[in-house]
Amino acid sequence: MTGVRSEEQRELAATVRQLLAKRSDSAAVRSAAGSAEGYDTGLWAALCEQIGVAALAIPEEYDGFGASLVETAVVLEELGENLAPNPLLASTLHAAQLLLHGTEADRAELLPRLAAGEVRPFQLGRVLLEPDRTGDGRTGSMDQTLRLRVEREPVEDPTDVRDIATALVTALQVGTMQRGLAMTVGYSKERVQFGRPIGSFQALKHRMADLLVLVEASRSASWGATAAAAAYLQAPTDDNAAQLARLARAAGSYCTDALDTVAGEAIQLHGGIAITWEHDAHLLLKRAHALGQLVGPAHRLRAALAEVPGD
Amino acid sequence: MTGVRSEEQRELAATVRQLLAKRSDSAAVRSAAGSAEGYDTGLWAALCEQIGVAALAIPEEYDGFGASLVETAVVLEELGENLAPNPLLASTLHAAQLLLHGTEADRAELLPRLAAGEVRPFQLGRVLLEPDRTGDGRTGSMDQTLRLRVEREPVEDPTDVRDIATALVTALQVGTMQRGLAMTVGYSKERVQFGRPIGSFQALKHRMADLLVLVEASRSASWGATAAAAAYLQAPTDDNAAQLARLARAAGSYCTDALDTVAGEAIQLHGGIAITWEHDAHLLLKRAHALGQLVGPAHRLRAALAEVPGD
Amino acid sequence: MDLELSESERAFRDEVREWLAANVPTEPLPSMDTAEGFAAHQQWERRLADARLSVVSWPREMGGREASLVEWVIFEEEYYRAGAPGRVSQNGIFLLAPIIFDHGTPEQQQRFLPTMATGEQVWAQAWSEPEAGSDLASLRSTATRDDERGGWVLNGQKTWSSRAAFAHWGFGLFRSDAEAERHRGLTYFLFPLDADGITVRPIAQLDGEPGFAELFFDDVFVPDADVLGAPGDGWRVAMSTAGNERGLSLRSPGRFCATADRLVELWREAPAGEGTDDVALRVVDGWIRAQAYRLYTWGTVTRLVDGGDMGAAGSVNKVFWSELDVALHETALDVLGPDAELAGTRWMDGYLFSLSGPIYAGTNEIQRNIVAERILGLPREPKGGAR
Amino acid sequence: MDLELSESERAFRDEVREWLAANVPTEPLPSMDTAEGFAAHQQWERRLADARLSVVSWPREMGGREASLVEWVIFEEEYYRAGAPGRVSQNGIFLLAPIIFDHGTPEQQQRFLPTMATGEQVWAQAWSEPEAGSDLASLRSTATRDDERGGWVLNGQKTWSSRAAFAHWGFGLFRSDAEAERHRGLTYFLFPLDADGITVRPIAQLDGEPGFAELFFDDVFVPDADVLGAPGDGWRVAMSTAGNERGLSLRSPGRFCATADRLVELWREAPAGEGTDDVALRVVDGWIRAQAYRLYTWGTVTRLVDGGDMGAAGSVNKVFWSELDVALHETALDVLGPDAELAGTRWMDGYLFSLSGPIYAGTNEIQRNIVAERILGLPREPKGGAR
Repeated sequence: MTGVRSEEQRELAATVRQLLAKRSDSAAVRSAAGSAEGYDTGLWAALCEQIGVAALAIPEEYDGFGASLVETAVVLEELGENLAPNPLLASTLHAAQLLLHGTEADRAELLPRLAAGEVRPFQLGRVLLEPDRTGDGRTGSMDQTLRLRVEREPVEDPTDVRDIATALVTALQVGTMQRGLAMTVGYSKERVQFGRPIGSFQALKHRMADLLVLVEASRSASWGATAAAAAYLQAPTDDNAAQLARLARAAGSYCTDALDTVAGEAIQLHGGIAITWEHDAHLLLKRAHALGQLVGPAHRLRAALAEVPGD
Repeated sequence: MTGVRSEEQRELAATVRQLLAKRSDSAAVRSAAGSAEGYDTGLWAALCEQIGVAALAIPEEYDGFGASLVETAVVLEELGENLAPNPLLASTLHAAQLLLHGTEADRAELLPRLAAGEVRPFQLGRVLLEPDRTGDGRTGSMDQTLRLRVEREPVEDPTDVRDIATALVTALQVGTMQRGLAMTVGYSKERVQFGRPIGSFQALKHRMADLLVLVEASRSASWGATAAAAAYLQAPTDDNAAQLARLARAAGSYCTDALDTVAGEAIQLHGGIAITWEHDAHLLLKRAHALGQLVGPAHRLRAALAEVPGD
Repeated sequence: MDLELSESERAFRDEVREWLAANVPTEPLPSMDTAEGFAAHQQWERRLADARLSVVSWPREMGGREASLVEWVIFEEEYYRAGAPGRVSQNGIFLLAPIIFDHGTPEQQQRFLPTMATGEQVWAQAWSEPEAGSDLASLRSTATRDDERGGWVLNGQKTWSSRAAFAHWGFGLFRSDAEAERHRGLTYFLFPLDADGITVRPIAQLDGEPGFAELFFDDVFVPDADVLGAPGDGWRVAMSTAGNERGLSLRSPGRFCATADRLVELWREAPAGEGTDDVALRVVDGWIRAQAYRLYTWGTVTRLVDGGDMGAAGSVNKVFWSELDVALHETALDVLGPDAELAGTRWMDGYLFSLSGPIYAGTNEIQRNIVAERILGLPREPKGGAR
Repeated sequence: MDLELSESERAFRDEVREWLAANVPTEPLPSMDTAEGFAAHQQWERRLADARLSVVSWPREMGGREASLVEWVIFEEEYYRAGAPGRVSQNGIFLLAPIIFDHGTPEQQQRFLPTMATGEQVWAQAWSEPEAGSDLASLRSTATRDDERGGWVLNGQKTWSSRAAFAHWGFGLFRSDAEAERHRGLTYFLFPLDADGITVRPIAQLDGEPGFAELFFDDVFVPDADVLGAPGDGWRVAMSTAGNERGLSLRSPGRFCATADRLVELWREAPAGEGTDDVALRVVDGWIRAQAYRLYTWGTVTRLVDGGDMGAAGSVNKVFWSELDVALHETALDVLGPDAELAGTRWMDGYLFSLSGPIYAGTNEIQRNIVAERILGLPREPKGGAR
């Protein structure tokens, strides 16, 4: 059943969450984004060594944990909520690409290194994730928390890798929207205007209620998509490919639109303070936009969904 | 300047409004829609004889008033607000078609009869307005207030006539949405729930405020479109045609979406009572849908707008 | 898309699927809001009951088969996927039965549930009043004690009573203590609609058929045996299952997935030019939302199976499915183009019906208040409360 | 599209159009939120003023040319159509000047308006406070009477002061009577930003540049000559022109039409595949809404010319243009695809700026309350009031 997380998955999420709470508060996120590497290398090392996040979806024969992409998605959701720049998405896509389309020699050479936490760039369409930038300190991107560079020429992604990417991005998106909603609800309980917390004004309450509906539905869609991605990576049959395509594109389209809405409403409901560099609302907004670019705009995903055979 | 109505136009609107208030209340609208002719022949005769509504846009040489389509639109807006079935749209389109594409013989024969109030069917795409149904008493349409029949085969409308039709339909749409907003605001002031008028709940107030913004913008767009239609009918130059195409399609697209929203919100804000046959809200809803079909769905109008040369 | 089912769940699904394939009428039944259609739908309930499929989750002795919650959702999915007839008994099965199970006496359970399961007795709800609407606490219809006869005398008016035009029994709240404050002093009554003093006046709906009725009560006597729960306790009794997971709040996703699938089919078959561009994307979007709703519902079901509690999640469901249903039908009308305007088409009827979704069973405005206050923990309004 | 203009209006339009064609810099100026860009924008104001185009509707002796309201809208349309630089003086010209004209002494008018017209002195607004936000009536910064020096002493903090990082003077409300109720006891002050006791702390915005600043007041002396209107009358003075037709409420449609036109151009030039399907329709929709806004504004202008009054129509405008502006920019980002993510593109900067539209100058929630209560006549909330 894809509707819930298992006990182990909940524990994994809690472990990651604790680590992030300890090591990656708002100031740390900013400092990581501004650092030479563009991410917190210490945090990444801890995630890899203490929890093994980069090894989760890699089979044991390649020094991985032999869990599944669902476990990776559990971690990505937490990372999305934290907003920290993190190489896990690129790392996982690299592994998936090797498992599905690599030679045995490549797999034997690279998968153990990826499992151990080696960071390598990965290009998706026109977007290059984790570009090499040591010493440069900047990518061209406005969003500094995803570490991406926009290339002039796209690569032709294999369809299955692209669908897996779409599914995994929804995990980041869901985490990011949870953060946005929590931030907004928290602010609206504290901020007093006209003698009462703004969260008591019915018009704003209803808007936040609508956001919750969006977040809940997004999470459900994302969990379905990542379960399908895990199933496909374990058994890349045609049926599983079609199922992955359907659920990933559906979830991708839904979550992209939902996160745009949540981020936009977060800005509006925070009022003036959201427009400042000091406040995390703008990190959310920029990340929302950048995530939407990784796997193509929502309407393109809907068009691609209409092409899945047999549905 | 298209932004306002002249003194004469305001008087025309007031005269029509008075006549409708006297002769066409809710019961009269229903009884007209259910009658053998499908409209109130006595009301139509009064509109033609006392005010000359069918003669407004017809040149004096054909026994018309030699005013313009703007005056016709003023009347259509009032008729839209009243919801009464009325042959003015078909009659005016017939006249426009003759003026733009008819032979002199046809014009000389038919325009004076149209000016005097003769009712003739007119087909627009697949929709036949004012089908002959004396003795039958039914058309196939769910909306009984527009008197239309859906034909299997479309006619090829000349582009200019279609654009004029689009402009004139927006006048009906604007009137209908004004009615919907007024109905909803009135109800929400009277209806008490949880110890206060529902119109005092902020969430509902904001929704009605948004409707007002839609209605205001729709009216402006419609007035621009009907002014362009009037200019084109008086001087059918290429420039005026392009201007008509731009403003009519823009207004048609905008007003169709806006009326759908207003009608849907009218139903929701009325609550249970709106779902009854006795209440006028459902007349509004059905008319909104039917009006949207006359000149094609909003997205088709947007696509057509993108094709206007030189813009 | 298949969720992972256990062996026995799969067997159950197959049985239901096969039975439906063999038994669902090929032609739609006439509208249940006509006398003829009502009878036809009653017969259909009888056939379901004979196969023990009318109330799968009920105890065997009441006509069910003690299906698990997962099986219940499976049943609902299969039912809608098969395009089976609407359930004329749904007010009774979804709204009333959970309350009779929880608060009814054994005698009441025996007397009412088996005939509900077979469709022999169809129940109408009588919640709203002309001046109350969503605000049940402001009900004005009265119940006066009659100690001599051992019961109560009802007076007043109810409206928006669905199915009442042809149903046999009704249920609703009446004010039995005029002194008590708004929520208190209400009692939950059951009454035959042909009782002396009850007048049923059908209300024509948007689609022209009398799906609802007004009920007028003029000194209607109800014996104590037909009071549900304790007198004066009606509000609590009624609310105790307001979030009931098998009722309206956990609206079965099968229905919307089936509608979305039919929409996709409609669009595929549309003549070129009708089903293109913008509309195509909205068709896909509707399908996506139906899937998201399905996954969300399965998540809720699984939580419930694991011993969780429905809580305010029912309000999230309600907002989601009711707006989805409207969107699916609106999109279908756009695919149909002018043909949608023809009276009596299935999509137009469905559209008009869908419009009541955000209104009934607690308006979506009320649901949003519940979500905002109970899930998000936002403060209540300073005064008055919720709408 | 041409609205019907009179002979002289056409002549005015042609003059403006030609001057702009000859004078608008071909390269965009650096951001006015940098020191270099601020200076460049000040120079541009000077050139506009030399052509008597910086404040066309003002009296001649103040630097204007007494243009009619219609001419003012024409100027604005031409200005944006030409892609001319943003107005660094806009706080002064749009927000403060109408108040100085209505409530200032002749001495104040002479002292402040001509230097505002030339851009020699740039004004910053100081409305919001950290704990007040949209709710101006709850301002806490204080003004204490100093009879000896003949003036007032300001203390407190203001925030979201746009342009304050580089501007010369500021204007804002301070509580001069602590006893008076919320709306009363406020006084309207003008003050040089380099006055003793004022600290300016720039706030980095979403786009990373200090468009806003916080202002800290520590015993800042302001002489009576720099009080605008009567002491204690600040709220009424500030509100008297809140719906001012040449200010933010009647936001010139030229700006949005120009943005919509640029959007259409962007889409036409987009590589195949980027600018198709859904996005195309949204591009058109943005263009349509800009046109509707333009027509609506012209309608309002014509009503005003005929002696009508702006009333609450400004609130309708505010909601409309601010949401339109966001939509136009969002659509542009979708046309651009991944390229939009590149830092420093014009559309991304414009998008980030557009997000503040629904927030500043009275949030759209406040505007919706005004529309609901003043235009639709809906009842006020039972308590507390509006947000």
